[in-house]
Amino acid sequence: MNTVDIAILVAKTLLFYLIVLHVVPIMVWVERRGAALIQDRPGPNRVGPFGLLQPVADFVKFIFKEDPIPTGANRGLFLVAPALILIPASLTLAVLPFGDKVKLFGREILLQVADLDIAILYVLAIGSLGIYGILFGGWASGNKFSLMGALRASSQVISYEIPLGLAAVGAVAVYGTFSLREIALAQDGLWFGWLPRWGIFLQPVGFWLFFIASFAETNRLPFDLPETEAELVAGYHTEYGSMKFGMFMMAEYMNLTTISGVMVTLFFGGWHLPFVADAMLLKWIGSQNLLGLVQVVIFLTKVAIFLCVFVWVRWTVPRFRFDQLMRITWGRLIPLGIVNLLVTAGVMLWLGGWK
Amino acid sequence: MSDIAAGLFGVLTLGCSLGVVFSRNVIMSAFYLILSFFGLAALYVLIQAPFLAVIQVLIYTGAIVVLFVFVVMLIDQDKLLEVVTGKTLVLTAGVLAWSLGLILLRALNHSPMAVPVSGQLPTLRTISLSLFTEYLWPFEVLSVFMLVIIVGVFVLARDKVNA
Amino acid sequence: MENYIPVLLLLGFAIIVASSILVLSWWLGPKKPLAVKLSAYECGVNAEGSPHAPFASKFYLVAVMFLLVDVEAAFFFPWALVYKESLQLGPILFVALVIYVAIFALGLFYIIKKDCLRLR
Amino acid sequence: MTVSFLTNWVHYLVAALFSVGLLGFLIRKNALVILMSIELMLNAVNLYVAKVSLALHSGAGLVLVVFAITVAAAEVAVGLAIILNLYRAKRSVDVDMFTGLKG
Repeated sequence: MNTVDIAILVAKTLLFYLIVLHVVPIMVWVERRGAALIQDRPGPNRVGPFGLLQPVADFVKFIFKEDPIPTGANRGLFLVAPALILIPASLTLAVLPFGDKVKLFGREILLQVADLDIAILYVLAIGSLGIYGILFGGWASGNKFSLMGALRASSQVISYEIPLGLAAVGAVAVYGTFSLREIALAQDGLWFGWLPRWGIFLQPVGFWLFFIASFAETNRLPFDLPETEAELVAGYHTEYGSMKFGMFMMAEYMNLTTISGVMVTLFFGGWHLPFVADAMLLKWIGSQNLLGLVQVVIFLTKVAIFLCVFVWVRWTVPRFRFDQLMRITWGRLIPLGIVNLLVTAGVMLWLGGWK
Repeated sequence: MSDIAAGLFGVLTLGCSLGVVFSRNVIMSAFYLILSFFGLAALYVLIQAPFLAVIQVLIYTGAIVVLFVFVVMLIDQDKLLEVVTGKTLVLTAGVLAWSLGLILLRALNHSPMAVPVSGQLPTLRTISLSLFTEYLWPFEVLSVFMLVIIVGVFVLARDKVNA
Repeated sequence: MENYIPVLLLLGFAIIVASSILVLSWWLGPKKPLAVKLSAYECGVNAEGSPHAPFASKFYLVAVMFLLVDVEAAFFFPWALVYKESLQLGPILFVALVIYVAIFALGLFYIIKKDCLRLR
Repeated sequence: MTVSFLTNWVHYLVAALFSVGLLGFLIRKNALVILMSIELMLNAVNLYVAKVSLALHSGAGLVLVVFAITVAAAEVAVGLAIILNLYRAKRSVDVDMFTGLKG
């Protein structure tokens, strides 16, 4: 490895990190305008055209606010907790395949931060670290409602990790690899000339499981028990103010982006256009590098669609009760995931391999 | 590059394990335990065992320590502040641990590591395949063991008042 | 192993971003602490009792059952990785899975049936 | 060989980590921290087993480590359940309090 390689690596990592970081302000705007749209009111429309600069105003306001540390708090953990939730949220995006590859400076550059051969496991493993931010944040606040919210939130997050993993196992069994890049590559083209080779057609139940579990993993409605305002003040981040609260919000949106990206890669063909094979697209566009750019745009568009679905669901569905929530995962989703796995294995055995 | 990373994560792991042992507050011990295990996972990557690294993060850092933290939070904090152990005990234990560490280091450094090796480094696939072919019976026995543990833990941990 | 260098870089960036936000927020915000402002917020009512009072062991049961089931579920990953190519070896991995799932399901059935998670 | 650069590093780390775990096991009175110290020792051994296994180009040690981690999870689950029960009985997690079996 020489300096150019390292420079490319640093630039690439920074670029993709910044892309995902910039999803946060966009999502803040989408969420607020989307809520307004669904509730039939205008929403933020004063700062900039269509209120587009509202997130900037929010950020400036956040950062100039006082951030008090409560007297009962454990100072060290109280300060570390938001970082503990933000860092895993940033780390998981490393394996998202934004596109195939481009040729620059005489090198082939993958449009992915790191092509790990254990990508799916990596996402699940690093994602499971996020709950420490919740647990320590709630505990260190020195507020019993925060602690209660933290315990609830983490019970929920850990319970839904299992169906999430089981859904991913189904996809892994079908494609025979952990690498998200290889899974995305396998979804190029069409079956029978009319059906896109997407994972959702191989694993419909797996997708459904993953979709439901991802709501719970990211603490979104209808699974936002940790933040039930009526019962728990505001959940585990009650005592957080200023940008420290903003960090919890940033982490939530980054997690949403990552999980949407994983969902798109596993079940919706990653960077591939439906009905158009990559080779055909390359013939139309003519340049590998331009194709790479187009692929990134396609991937981000699919992610954006999922993000909009998350917003849409948040403002239309009421929340579950805690016991209902636990019963859904332990009594329904986990058994369903196991049955899905068994059926997948049986069908693959019956067909004698998947070709 | 690898050496720098090894040094970095080695120091992280070791420093945090010292933190586990010497923190007065049990929750801080749990916090250091997380960092220590995370550093260990990075070291697994450095010795070319990424699968173990992921299992380490997924099970140790992501599940076992969560359980520790839950228990710490379920126990009243005032009950966790412990009486300081006597100075003589700490000193004796320190000497003991130190000398055992030296013996261990000597044993490790003198173990016959220079045996001729054959074949490729085991890959993720070969390990996985051997888990379900060569080690199939230990694996199935392990699942029965886990079943027993589930029942046992429930019997131990259920609320006797409500049950 | 070189694949992991970007992950290390990303970790570095994430730590820089997180700590700079914390420092900026502390540095730019006004600091006018008041006793009332710093007390625990419980909907405006004065806080009562210890914030770390012991809780129901319900949460412990959820966490411990998660730990055990998660450990069992983790074994599905290596299985899924090699299942497709092992089909040439005959149905050995399928049989392994069926036995494993049967025992796994027994544990899960026990958890649900005995109401280990105190859902009722 | 690709693993060689770490050979001695790992030895020092394993010895140190095991000793720290042992120290914690000996000097702490809190049952939770004692259990954590045991985990540290176990992890030191795991790391060494994995390293030796890779140095011998064999997958057996890696499978063993996976099994060991599984059993460790079970051990922690049972250990913490016992500690919680002791806490219910004595309202303390100090191991010096649990002298009920002393003759």
